[in-house]
Amino acid sequence: MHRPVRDPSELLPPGEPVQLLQPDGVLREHPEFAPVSDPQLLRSMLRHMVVTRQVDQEAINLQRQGQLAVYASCRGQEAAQVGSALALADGDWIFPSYREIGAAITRGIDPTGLMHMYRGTWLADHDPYAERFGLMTIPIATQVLHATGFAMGTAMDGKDVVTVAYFGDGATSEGDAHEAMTFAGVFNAPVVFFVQNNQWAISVPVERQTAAPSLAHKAVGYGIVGRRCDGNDVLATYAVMSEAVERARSGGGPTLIEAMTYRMESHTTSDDANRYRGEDEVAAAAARDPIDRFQAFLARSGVIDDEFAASVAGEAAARSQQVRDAVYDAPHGDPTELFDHVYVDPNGHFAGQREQLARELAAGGGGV
Amino acid sequence: MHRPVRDPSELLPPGEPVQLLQPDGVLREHPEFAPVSDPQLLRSMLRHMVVTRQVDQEAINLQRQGQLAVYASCRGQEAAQVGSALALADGDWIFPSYREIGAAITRGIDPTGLMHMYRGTWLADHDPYAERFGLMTIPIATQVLHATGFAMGTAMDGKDVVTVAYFGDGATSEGDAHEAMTFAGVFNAPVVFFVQNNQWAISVPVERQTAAPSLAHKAVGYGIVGRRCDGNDVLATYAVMSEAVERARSGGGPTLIEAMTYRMESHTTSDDANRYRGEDEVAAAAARDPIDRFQAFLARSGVIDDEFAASVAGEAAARSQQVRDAVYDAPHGDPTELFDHVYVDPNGHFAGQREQLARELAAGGGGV
Amino acid sequence: MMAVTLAQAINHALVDAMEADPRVLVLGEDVGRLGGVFRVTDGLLSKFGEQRCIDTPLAESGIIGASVGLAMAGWRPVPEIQFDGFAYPAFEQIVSHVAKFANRSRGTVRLPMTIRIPFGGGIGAIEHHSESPETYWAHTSGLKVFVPATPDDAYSMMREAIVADDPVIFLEPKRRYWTKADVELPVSTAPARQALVRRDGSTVTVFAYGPMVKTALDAAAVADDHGWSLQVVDLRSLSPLDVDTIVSSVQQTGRAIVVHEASRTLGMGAEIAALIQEHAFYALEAPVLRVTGFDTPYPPARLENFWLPGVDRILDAVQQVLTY
Amino acid sequence: MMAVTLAQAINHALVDAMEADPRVLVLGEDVGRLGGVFRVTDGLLSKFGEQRCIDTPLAESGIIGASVGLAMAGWRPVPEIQFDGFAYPAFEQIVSHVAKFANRSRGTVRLPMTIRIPFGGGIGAIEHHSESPETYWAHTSGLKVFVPATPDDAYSMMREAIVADDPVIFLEPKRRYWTKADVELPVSTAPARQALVRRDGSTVTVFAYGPMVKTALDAAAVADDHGWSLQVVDLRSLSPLDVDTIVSSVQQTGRAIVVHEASRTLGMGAEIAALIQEHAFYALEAPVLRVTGFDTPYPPARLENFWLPGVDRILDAVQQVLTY
Ligand SMILES: Cc1ncc(C[n+]2csc(CCOP(=O)(O)OP(=O)(O)O)c2C)c(N)n1
Ligand SMILES: Cc1ncc(C[n+]2csc(CCOP(=O)(O)OP(=O)(O)O)c2C)c(N)n1
Ligand SMILES: [Mg+2]
Ligand SMILES: [Mg+2]
Repeated sequence: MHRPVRDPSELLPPGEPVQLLQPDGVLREHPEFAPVSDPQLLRSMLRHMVVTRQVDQEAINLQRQGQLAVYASCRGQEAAQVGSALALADGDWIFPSYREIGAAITRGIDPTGLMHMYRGTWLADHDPYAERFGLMTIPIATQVLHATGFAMGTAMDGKDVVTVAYFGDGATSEGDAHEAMTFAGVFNAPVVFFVQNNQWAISVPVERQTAAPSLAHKAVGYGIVGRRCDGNDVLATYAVMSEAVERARSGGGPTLIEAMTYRMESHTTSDDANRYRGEDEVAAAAARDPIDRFQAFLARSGVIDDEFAASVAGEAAARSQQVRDAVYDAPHGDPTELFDHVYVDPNGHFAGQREQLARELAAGGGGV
Repeated sequence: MHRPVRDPSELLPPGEPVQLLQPDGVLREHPEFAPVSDPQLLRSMLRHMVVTRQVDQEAINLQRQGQLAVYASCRGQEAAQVGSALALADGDWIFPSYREIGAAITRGIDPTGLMHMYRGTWLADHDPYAERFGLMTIPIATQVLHATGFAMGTAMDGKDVVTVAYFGDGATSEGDAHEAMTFAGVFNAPVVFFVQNNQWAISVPVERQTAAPSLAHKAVGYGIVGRRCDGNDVLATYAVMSEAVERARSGGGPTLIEAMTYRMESHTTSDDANRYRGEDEVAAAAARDPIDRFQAFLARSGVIDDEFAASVAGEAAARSQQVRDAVYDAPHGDPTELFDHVYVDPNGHFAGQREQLARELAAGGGGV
Repeated sequence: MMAVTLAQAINHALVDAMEADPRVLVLGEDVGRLGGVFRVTDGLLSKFGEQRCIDTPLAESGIIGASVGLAMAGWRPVPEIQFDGFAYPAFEQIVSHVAKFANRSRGTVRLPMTIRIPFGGGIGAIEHHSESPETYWAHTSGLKVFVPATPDDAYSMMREAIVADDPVIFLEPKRRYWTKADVELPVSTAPARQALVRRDGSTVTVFAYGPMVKTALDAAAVADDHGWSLQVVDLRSLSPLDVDTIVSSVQQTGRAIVVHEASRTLGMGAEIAALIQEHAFYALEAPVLRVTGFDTPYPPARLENFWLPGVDRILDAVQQVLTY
Repeated sequence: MMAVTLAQAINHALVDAMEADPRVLVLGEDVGRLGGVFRVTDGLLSKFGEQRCIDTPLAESGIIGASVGLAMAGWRPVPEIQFDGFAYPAFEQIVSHVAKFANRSRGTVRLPMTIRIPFGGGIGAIEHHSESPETYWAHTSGLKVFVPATPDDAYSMMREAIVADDPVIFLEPKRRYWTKADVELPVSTAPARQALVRRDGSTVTVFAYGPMVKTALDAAAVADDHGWSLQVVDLRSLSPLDVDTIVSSVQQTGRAIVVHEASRTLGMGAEIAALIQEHAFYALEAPVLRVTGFDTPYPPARLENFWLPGVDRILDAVQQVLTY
């Protein structure tokens, strides 16, 4: 379960985040990492990114129309989420925060279930075991420990499973992130800590989260490998994540990856980012858009043509429409379900409380 | 309040812990640090270490005789505690764990008050403001945050105060230690994180706390400076601590110091270390005893003579006797004091509960 | 006189407290540049600067633990926890230190902290944003727990909490943040330790606090139509509780119900029922009934109104205590 | 039959549970090489190896959070928190996740965890080692809270907790760890949800649990001399509570007191008093009185016996309910 202490130079992130594709859509040489070249994979990267962006936009629209309680957009983070999730094998697990719609879509998960969480139909609505995708987690950084424990568990079973915890730059300040990386290092768990550094935790910029040279530098304090990548570069993200996943899978232990990206929207639909950040900054980030650059690259290199672009656009529209249809005015379930799942073997007084609710419902009470 | 991001090479601890005095009592050259030479200071180092050891032994005895509920010995850690505490100015503050009897003695604090905590006369028994020494803290790592907040507070007041948090190797795993160093880095607080790595957290060896190359390597993840010293070498500890205190004092921000030492006794008097560690290990540590080596050095260099040794022995005996006299069969106070301090403006029903206790006392009830 | 919302009243209280005492500071996640997710700390950063309005890293134990240190250094911190469900990472600092320091140190170290926590449901939020954790705090000796229900009380009780040398958990009824009232600020209402009769009545006493005071008053209005005269008592402070007012109200009415959003088991209703039967045993004509959230986790947004106590559930309980 | 202590009974239960189900594992601080500070996990490391008896880093949120992940991976974790006062760093993981996962996931993700916590005072310990935090857990929907008082129950209830698919907070009455009884192991006592009458009596019912059951029985023995016949009910499970047994006992005796170490305000006594007056209003001849620790932080060791409820405080309450 343990491993020898490593040389710090192995653990520290090299100076610059790995970038393989420049913002202008031109490839860039890297001494260590090469971009994938399989056209199938390249196309699927683009497809997931485009679908994500449109479903994400649809969710924002739905929220504006009062259909969702709130929504946390991943606009601008599509490369980080799609690139990282594509580097996983089918049996690998993801433990997300609340912003991982892109990772979910990449894994083939119907986003409707996740939208029901944002609608408030139920608190969560997909089967983590079927999807190998944990429940979206709101208390910051808590899921990082679940991922670590899960990875410890699969490793003890000798299963070929790599587990990934997704979390934000702000989340790295919480004690739970620290304890998770501490445990993972000590037990050499097959887990990847994938931090999307989108520069903001609501209104707090990452400089206010830590004075560290980078978030990836935290790795050395846990005896795990730290890496950085341009999180708006799907090729770099895929390459760095693939290396980390391979390390975990082969018993080499955890990796902390910091993917440099940007949160294009407000924190959630309840937030107004204009209160705390300037338009310049947002415009600069827009110029580094993950989809534009990748699309330009693929078009120029002939991997995609207009037909493909049209088919992707069609799929994105269809998926968004599905989400809209499934969520719009979706009824809530029977409120007495609130008593159904809390315990396998419910507390005695549940019966009385459930009856009370049933009586109130019969009398036409309550409800949004 | 903020400072620019630093180059990681400035923050990482150099390869080997700083050692200025070898276990055989011979000085050793160091490229960066020099031993103090002021004979007055050297003698006072020895005096505090010897007094500490004897008071510590007396406390163990008192516990064996049922006079203390429990006691956590600092035997073997005298150089770390005395060397670090002596590097502080009078107005500087210490936030201790429960094992800092040596640091307390060095600061001129009457150990009796601290012993009353271990006796259970009261929960704490000294005035932190008078002594600039926080209350001994039992919940692991929680005091590290208090130290950070305190340092933020004194800095805002422009006060010339450096604050030191003492904690153990095990404590570095707790979320609170992480959050404290995170805050300290971000707010550039004048605080020193002084970790006594005594190799054990009760029965858990430090290798089980982290896979990091060293505890000091954690510093880079907070953008603060990490340093290591031989914590059984009072000269090295003093030198490294002095540098850190000076850094904090001059606005250079926090330092994390890992002092390599060894817990010679069981974790506390309730523990039996034979259950989990071998005699060899303890014997090897004994050969690195902090007092022996320093005494040998001072004697050889003529800083102390037999007369001084005798006077120190006399002082140690006297201080121990004082502790014994003050603690032995010390009566507890009036139990109704339990209602006196909880609130400035006590809750209404306190009156009734206090009366109930008074009635019970009048009837001769309760008491150990 | 001007119409102020409950949120604005707290904002004014913070401004006035910070002007009155240069040692008062606020800290927390997003309290500075953003002015808080509910805008309760709006304007403090520009008015008082970075040192007295501190955007902290995202770490609640850090916020409270650092506040302990700041208090020891002579500051008077008003930390904010962004939502009820996010106080839990700071539970150890609150319960083992904030609550216990004064006693531990024989009164030498007092921690004059006011921990602000927006709490409760009814705003259609996602999970962890609608918790009613008051039992955790009110059961913990060494803390005071204040819960205003109206803008004037929100102002006055906040001022009182900040000048108090005892640590106060200040629970802000977030679904009433936008409740307006005409108030002349500064205003000084009754001390927090005093429960207030918000509506006189003779048939049944309804005890409530925070968000449920309005619901209780709404129920009382409807009850009138049934010929039931409800006395509504606003508890205001959950620790200490104003046992005298509680008991004397029941001595008048002989019947009582307690309303809160928190789950029933070991909610404030348990304590109040226990106190009433202890101190007004012979006055009671019926058991004290509890009108509360159910003993399940807080529900999803679309179901919250089925879960939360409302006028109907209160009137149902009134009918039950009347038919005893 | 052999004399086993309560601590040994739990140790046996762990061994037997781990033998019966290869998915059961224990983890925590010092549970392995040391066998736990109370030796409750003694021998597990050598018997079951490093993977099923895991010495963890010193981080309670880590222990519970990792246990959530282990449970999701199909293990059945039995994490230990070394002392009552050190569960607080894990409060968020317990309250926001362990308690809520099953409901959140519509029953898809069950967390069959048994969180062991030695609790309560009376052993002359230093601060934070004598807390009675049961209110925090019993108020939290989604948790079960078991508290054995005797070695046979300690064994049987631990086995029950471990096989249960609901998360259980298992509070071990540390001052009774060394209490011996002749028990044939394995033993299966009544299900935990059932309160048990430990001593029959007709004058007053005394409700107790964990460490206070013995104290209540001691009081009952002394009460005999006064001609008072006390019925002692051991609650065993604090969540769920066995309301039927509680109510039917009071229907027999007409008088009740509740004993616990935890502070009075919002202690279990509040809930039980509230339930009794609700369900047995007309049977009550006197208020339900609470015999508890005071509403102050737990005292220093030398004063704890003045603070803790003892035989005298119980008899005083008996006298009070009898003179009503
Ligand atoms: C424990 C906890 N504290 C506070 C919050 C409120 N909150 C929700 S998201 C957020 C910021 C998170 O920032 P980051 O980790 O960078 O993730 P991002 O939202 O940028 O993806 C905060 C403070 C929370 N959900 N949980
Ligand atoms: C939050 C918390 N968890 C557990 C404990 C129990 N405990 C007391 S000391 C200790 C080990 C501490 O080890 P370390 O930090 O290395 O300090 P040392 O005792 O070696 O000085 C533990 C686990 C505690 N006091 N507080
Ligand atoms: Mg972010
Ligand atoms: Mg140690």
